[in-house]
Amino acid sequence: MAEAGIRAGCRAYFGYPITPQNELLEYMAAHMPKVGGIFIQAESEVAAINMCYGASAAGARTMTSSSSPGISLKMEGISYLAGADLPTVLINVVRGGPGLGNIAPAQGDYFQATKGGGHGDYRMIVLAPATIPESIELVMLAFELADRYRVPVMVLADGMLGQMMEPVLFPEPVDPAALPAKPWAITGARGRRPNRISSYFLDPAELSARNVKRQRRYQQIEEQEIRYEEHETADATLVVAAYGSVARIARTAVRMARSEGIKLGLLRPITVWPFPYSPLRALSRRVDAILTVEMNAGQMVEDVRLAVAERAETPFYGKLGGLVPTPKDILREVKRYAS
Amino acid sequence: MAEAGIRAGCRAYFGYPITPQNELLEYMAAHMPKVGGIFIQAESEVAAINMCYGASAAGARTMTSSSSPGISLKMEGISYLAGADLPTVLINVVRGGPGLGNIAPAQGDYFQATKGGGHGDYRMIVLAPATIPESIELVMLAFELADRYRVPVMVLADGMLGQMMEPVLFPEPVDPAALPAKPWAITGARGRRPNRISSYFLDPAELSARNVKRQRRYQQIEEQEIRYEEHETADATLVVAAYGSVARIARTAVRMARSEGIKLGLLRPITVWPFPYSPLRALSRRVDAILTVEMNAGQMVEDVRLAVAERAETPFYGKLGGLVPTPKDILREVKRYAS
Amino acid sequence: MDNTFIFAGFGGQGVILAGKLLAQAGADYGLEVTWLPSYGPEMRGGTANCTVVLSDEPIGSPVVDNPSALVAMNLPSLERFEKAVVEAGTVVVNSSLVTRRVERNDVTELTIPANDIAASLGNPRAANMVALGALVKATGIFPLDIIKRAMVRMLSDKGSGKLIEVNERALEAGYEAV
Amino acid sequence: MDNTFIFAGFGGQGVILAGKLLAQAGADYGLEVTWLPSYGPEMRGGTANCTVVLSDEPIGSPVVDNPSALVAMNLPSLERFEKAVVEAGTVVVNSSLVTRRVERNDVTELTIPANDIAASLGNPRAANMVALGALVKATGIFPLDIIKRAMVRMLSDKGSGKLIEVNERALEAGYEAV
Amino acid sequence: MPVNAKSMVKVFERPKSLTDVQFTYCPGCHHGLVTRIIAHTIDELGLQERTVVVAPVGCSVSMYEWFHFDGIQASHGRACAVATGIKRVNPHLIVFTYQGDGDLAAIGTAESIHAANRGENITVVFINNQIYGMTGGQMAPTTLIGQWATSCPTGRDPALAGYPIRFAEIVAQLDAPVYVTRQSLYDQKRIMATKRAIKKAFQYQVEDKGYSLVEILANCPTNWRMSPVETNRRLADEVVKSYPLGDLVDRV
Amino acid sequence: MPVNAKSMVKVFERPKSLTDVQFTYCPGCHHGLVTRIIAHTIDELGLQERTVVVAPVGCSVSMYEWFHFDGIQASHGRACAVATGIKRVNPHLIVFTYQGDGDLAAIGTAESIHAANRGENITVVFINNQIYGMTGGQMAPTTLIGQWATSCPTGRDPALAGYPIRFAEIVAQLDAPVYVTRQSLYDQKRIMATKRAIKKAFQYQVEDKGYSLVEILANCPTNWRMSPVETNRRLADEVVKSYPLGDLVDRV
Amino acid sequence: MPKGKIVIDKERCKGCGLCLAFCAQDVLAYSTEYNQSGYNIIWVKEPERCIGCAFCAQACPDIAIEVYREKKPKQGK
Amino acid sequence: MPKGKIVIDKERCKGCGLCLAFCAQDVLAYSTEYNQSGYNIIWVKEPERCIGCAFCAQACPDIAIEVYREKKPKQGK
Ligand SMILES: Cc1ncc(C[n+]2csc(CCOP(=O)(O)OP(=O)(O)O)c2C)c(N)n1
Ligand SMILES: Cc1ncc(C[n+]2csc(CCOP(=O)(O)OP(=O)(O)O)c2C)c(N)n1
Ligand code: SF4
Ligand code: SF4
Ligand code: SF4
Ligand code: SF4
Ligand code: SF4
Ligand code: SF4
Ligand SMILES: [Mg+2]
Ligand SMILES: [Mg+2]
Repeated sequence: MAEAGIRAGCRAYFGYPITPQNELLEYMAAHMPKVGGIFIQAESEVAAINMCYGASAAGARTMTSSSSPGISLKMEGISYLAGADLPTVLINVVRGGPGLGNIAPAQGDYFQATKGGGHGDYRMIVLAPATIPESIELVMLAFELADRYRVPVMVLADGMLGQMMEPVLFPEPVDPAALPAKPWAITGARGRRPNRISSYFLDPAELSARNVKRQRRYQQIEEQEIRYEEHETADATLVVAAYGSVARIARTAVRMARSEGIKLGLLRPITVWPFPYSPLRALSRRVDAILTVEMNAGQMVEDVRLAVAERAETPFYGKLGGLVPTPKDILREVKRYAS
Repeated sequence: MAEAGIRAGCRAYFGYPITPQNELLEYMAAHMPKVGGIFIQAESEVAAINMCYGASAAGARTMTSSSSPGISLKMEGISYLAGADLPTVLINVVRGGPGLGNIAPAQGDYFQATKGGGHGDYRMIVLAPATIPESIELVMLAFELADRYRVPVMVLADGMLGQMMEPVLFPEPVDPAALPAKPWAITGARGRRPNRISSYFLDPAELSARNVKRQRRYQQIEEQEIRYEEHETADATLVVAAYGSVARIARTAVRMARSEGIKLGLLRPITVWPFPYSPLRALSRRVDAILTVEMNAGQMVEDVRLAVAERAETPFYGKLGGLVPTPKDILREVKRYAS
Repeated sequence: MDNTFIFAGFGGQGVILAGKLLAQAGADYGLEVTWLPSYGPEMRGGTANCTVVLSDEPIGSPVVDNPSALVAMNLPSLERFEKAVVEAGTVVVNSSLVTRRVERNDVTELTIPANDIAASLGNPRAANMVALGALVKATGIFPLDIIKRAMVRMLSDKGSGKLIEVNERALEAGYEAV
Repeated sequence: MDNTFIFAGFGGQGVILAGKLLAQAGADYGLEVTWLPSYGPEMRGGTANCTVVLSDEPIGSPVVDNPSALVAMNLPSLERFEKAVVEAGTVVVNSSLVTRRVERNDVTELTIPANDIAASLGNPRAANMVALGALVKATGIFPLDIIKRAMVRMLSDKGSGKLIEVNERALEAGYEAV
Repeated sequence: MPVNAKSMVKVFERPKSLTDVQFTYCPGCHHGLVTRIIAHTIDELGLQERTVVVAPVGCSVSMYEWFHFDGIQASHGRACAVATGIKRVNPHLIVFTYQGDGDLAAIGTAESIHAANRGENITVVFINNQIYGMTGGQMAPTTLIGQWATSCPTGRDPALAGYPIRFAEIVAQLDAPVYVTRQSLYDQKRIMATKRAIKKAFQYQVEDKGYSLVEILANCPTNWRMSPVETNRRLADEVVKSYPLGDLVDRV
Repeated sequence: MPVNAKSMVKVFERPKSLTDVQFTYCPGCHHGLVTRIIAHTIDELGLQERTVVVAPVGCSVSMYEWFHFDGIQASHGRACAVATGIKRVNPHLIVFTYQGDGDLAAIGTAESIHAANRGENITVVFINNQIYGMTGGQMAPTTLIGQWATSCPTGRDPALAGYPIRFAEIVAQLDAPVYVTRQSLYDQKRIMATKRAIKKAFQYQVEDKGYSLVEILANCPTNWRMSPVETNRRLADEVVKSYPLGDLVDRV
Repeated sequence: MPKGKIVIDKERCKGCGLCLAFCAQDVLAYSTEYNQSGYNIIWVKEPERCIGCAFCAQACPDIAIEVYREKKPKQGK
Repeated sequence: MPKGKIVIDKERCKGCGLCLAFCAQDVLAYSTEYNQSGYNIIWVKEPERCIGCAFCAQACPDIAIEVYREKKPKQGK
């Protein structure tokens, strides 16, 4: 993912060590200098996100990464990025929580990522890869979207993806110099009026206007950027909804179910915000149940239920605390609704 | 609210100045010493929440308060409190966001408070008062619930409540010495085995067990602690759902609507987590529309829609950036659905 | 019927305090009250206003679309709120700083040179009290004494005891000026 | 059909690395691979294990209910995973530390005194390589050379070049010991 | 009374680097003074086209609106981290932070110290007015012993709230900073000295020398509850006793 | 070979304040040594029934499981704030934090300095091993110039990553701390001196004197990639040059 | 003594009194005037005493003062 | 020289070698044994040379060593 960042033209990385994402930081430490980029190991996650804020304001493609507790510390900073319309790519390699928890894979930060763990009305685009090759792809995409919409974009991975090894093919690197100019960036007010980056608008009417404009951008994102994958849903009577690495485990469960004659399908949101409500809505009209499987106590399931609106059953199966469901676990659960 | 805290037996307050909640901190500075309590102006919100963590672990009724950006900084700490099963009362006097925003009243932190702005699977009980007298009442309740369930409890106010003046009657003070003992607290391992407060459980099975136990407590809270108020809903064909100070503005709108012959009612969640899904579900079976009004871009409306499940229309009316809807605004909006 | 007031002016003119005082006095007088400031900058600078509602029954919205009385301590305040005042409402204008007259003729206008009066009493900062005194007289909501007592208590609490006397005189002067 | 492996042992025994090496070699050999560690403590101490999947088609779940082969470097590992191994699977047991035998008789058991062999080669820490060598031989997934080359590359990248030779000999010794 | 341009020469004028916007500071507040001095310095060094102000959260929060150059508003305490991000990405820019004592020495302690320790090539202007101005007069880490504030209504008690932090002395302990100084503004001489210090700090940045800290003992008439003239007296008589003036480090 | 209890006397035994749980530290790690020294100190002072350990995030994260007294796990860097909360609420308790250099001197800079500045009556044990141990060997703020770490793979370059922070010196600049010292463990003499320093720090807390900091230069064989014996040599030969040993403040 | 002249921008003045305190020549004083922001502003009471030293302007936090000084066309001393 | 004796808890020993380096009497050495955790442990090679100084125990990070010393019943020096 670090290499994908560099290839996406990222030239400023600020991070703070935390398992399970240290390899990413260490990769940046070793390789950023080689491409003339900036690597700083910040004094904390709070400092790191604020360095991103500065670097992004200065026009660079900027990135930080961390894991759950460290991401929580960035909440104020993320809200500032959103409030100042700054693009930054964040990677959260989610671990078991709450609190210090453990370093096992988990998905307990879905709400935080998709609903806004920071204060105020903001959204991040949240991309949830299921494989290492897809991680690469989505990190590249994250930089594109961040710049296009001037929003922070989060890649929501988990300990499994963070630590898994899979062979990958890297796409062609992007040349940062060839990227579209950012006329709003802080580059020195030479021959133009001063640029000002701020989220401070004392006058409620002015702040409201800014917010309304931003919400319109969010709406545009919802219209244009929803990504998801359907697998074996055409004839399905039962669908699993899962994202990230759980989705790939579920894929194996689909294969197992099909081999037993159960018409199981899989819907995998790739963008968890914007969330693919409409394909789920469509599915809800023709299947009996949509089983949401997450490595948490039930978070995405709320979005699934919003889409389904009680047209189908919407059971939930979750594993907590860093436990990972196996294909068998999912199959067992599926069978409870397959009769 | 500060006085309510002291009367609820709070003897340890840690805070950091931020408008609009400075009066609370200043009241604590002046009055805590008088009751032999602890007041510290911490070096930051991060320090403050961690002082709460320590003080609460040591057995005291503990409180902190802040406003949106400061609350975002507490996210890691809140997740730790939840993960270590420590009771603490937090007051968020929400202001306009995201980022620095402004100091006007807003409700942009609903998601953060109710879904978990910090990482991991945790919940806070979130109480949303609509008047100053109710604030007092709910602060007292917050301490009770925090201790009973060993969870952090947030009182979600806004700039309007934070700065409004209304006459109040204070309840009898609670004597901290008379409160039930906390056998789990850190008090020195004299004549007992050591007590340990931690959210660190390296073994996923162990962390999972802790989480499952906690989720069961959450379920119990959902069963027993939902609070809400219905106003003029008996014959209503149209209902406004609103919480906090918006609800009281909506109340005036109800009066205005009724005087024009529109059968408008009001449902006001007092606990926004746990959320009163079932009364809304019941209403959704007999009204045409439930209009959610919030001072944000639409947050609680998701919970309303979860409850309604498309059985009634669920339009949304929001004001952003610190703008406050007036009774007239709400009435105008209501009329769009009253035909 | 609710009595609803908006106090508006520059940050330094003490409109927030004047409103608070009115609300406090209302509460002392046995009324239900709400007071709601709408700051400009965090704590100071810019323009500021606050809304006070006095009522003999529980108050719904503390936000007011149409106040029954407006105190405009400067021109921008008058321009912003003049139109909102209810018919037959009251507008107190600080004529020391506002040179134009109220444009509507369905409201009662009171022009009070609040700054000049305050300066003549030796404290130019007491202009807010002058205006408040005038408002109390004009609306007749309660006797001036109620306000005076609330003011004495509030300033003593704040440790600003030395200002009590001049504020008292300012309230009286405003009351008389109507 | 997928080949699925679990390597398990104490934190310091290098099972994570051994699994990584197997995965790397698999990738070099043109297979689809996933490698998934399941740490004990952040980075060290406690028990550790990792799962490797090698396949000639895209891999679904990197999590494995029933491995086709298990490498148990100590007793707790054997106890934890023995039952999970598929029928007719392979179990490599480090007999330097594990005194008991495999209880099942529907799997192939290989007892290798990995620590002793490694110690005799002058580096007791290379026990993981001994076991890996044995596993490669026993399962015949690919030639030992593939593993060796992957090891050389990985250690050079890590700046641990001086360990290459002893590890090479350990791999061979394990391979021979079967 | 118009000025006769023939016989008179302008010896003091509004800096070019300032916009027309009126400061939102209270009457007599030293924030305005320092803002003006910085603007004059940027004028003199001809840096207007490449300077960036990092505004803090505090009374100077909207400072970027007053300058005729690029600006950014940083979250409370994090100005040095933000400045680091900007400067590293674009070393050609002249980047300074402007921070209050709450911002720099309380919530921003870590960011302030570590930027100094990394020797970021930035200029940090630190307004030590011993109080939280913007939020209405709470105790700052720099508040003097016994001083009244809204959050220590009986005066700062060191047994409960600790001692005034001498931040310049802490930064002077580090190896990287090239210039660390403490100045004030209570008389004409100090104003001139502050001007020189700020100019030196910017000059060093232009020359790529590294990190500078200019701590300035300032007033807050509103929250000290004194007239501006009285605040100057207090600075000269009381405040300098806890915070000795002068250069602590000048490594160039 | 059993010991003959008649003719032999036990001169070194496992401290009573320790549980039976095996440390999770790597072979030869000084963390274990300090943990043992603290336990012996608590034994000697008879404080077992009122001591509280505040464990950090770092290799010593689960330290509370090793002691036979109450304990709490603090979020990364915030141990001093947590300790403040506990001690203020219950001053009878003897509260110490135990923190690594990443925990105390990077992310926890603000909390560490402000607790010291308030003079909280706590004991801070600071394990300066010049590396992030737990997360696998990244640079710490205390890493020496030129030292290799996974996040500075070509050695720490002060131009990019700043200089080793001498935290004891910073804390010694403050008015409140009563005892600030730097010790090490590379030979028998240093181990004894560290033992005395830790005992003094706890003694002061018992006597309500105030805040103490005991910084200990320690090793990390795993991430330094050296044998434990080599690490001791490096501490004695290299590390003490950047971090002079001895008492910096002893105000009692 | 050179002859000076200052111009005060009334709308910028906040009446803080610092200029007055910094002027060693007693040129300035409070007026009886209030500006649009309600501040009691300063006026040049004794213009002829002004030496154009700019102490007042340098002390003014709101840059309400501009200072001019008489040109001295190369006179001796 | 007093006579000493040490007892090593094999399962606690991690084979770090610090005790060995701290013992001035060359009492200790690496054994050929591995404990259950897989560590190559230390053994008391020359027990008779031990003087019970406890340097080894004080240096052991895992408190794997207990030290005993011969009682000296009030002999004159
Ligand atoms: C995270 C956060 N915490 C607190 C605040 C509230 N706040 C605004 S300014 C300020 C401190 C102002 O004091 P100082 O930094 O000394 O600046 P001054 O106003 O005195 O110049 C605080 C605490 C905030 N905006 N954000
Ligand atoms: C908020 C947060 N950030 C980062 C981490 C990851 N982390 C765990 S330990 C550690 C640092 C360990 O270094 P140090 O404090 O020096 O202790 P040591 O392990 O060297 O004793 C870090 C960064 C975390 N758990 N939480
Ligand atoms: S509050 Fe104080 S620091 Fe802020 S502008 Fe007013 S006088 Fe200046
Ligand atoms: S990683 Fe280093 S500091 Fe941590 S236990 Fe191992 S040797 Fe000790
Ligand atoms: S220029 Fe000098 S003499 Fe003239 S008014 Fe200003 S301070 Fe006084
Ligand atoms: S210093 Fe400036 S603002 Fe203050 S009184 Fe003089 S002219 Fe007015
Ligand atoms: S007690 Fe002393 S002599 Fe005996 S083994 Fe230990 S260090 Fe060596
Ligand atoms: S010091 Fe302790 S752990 Fe290390 S080798 Fe000696 S006995 Fe074993
Ligand atoms: Mg200040
Ligand atoms: Mg360390």
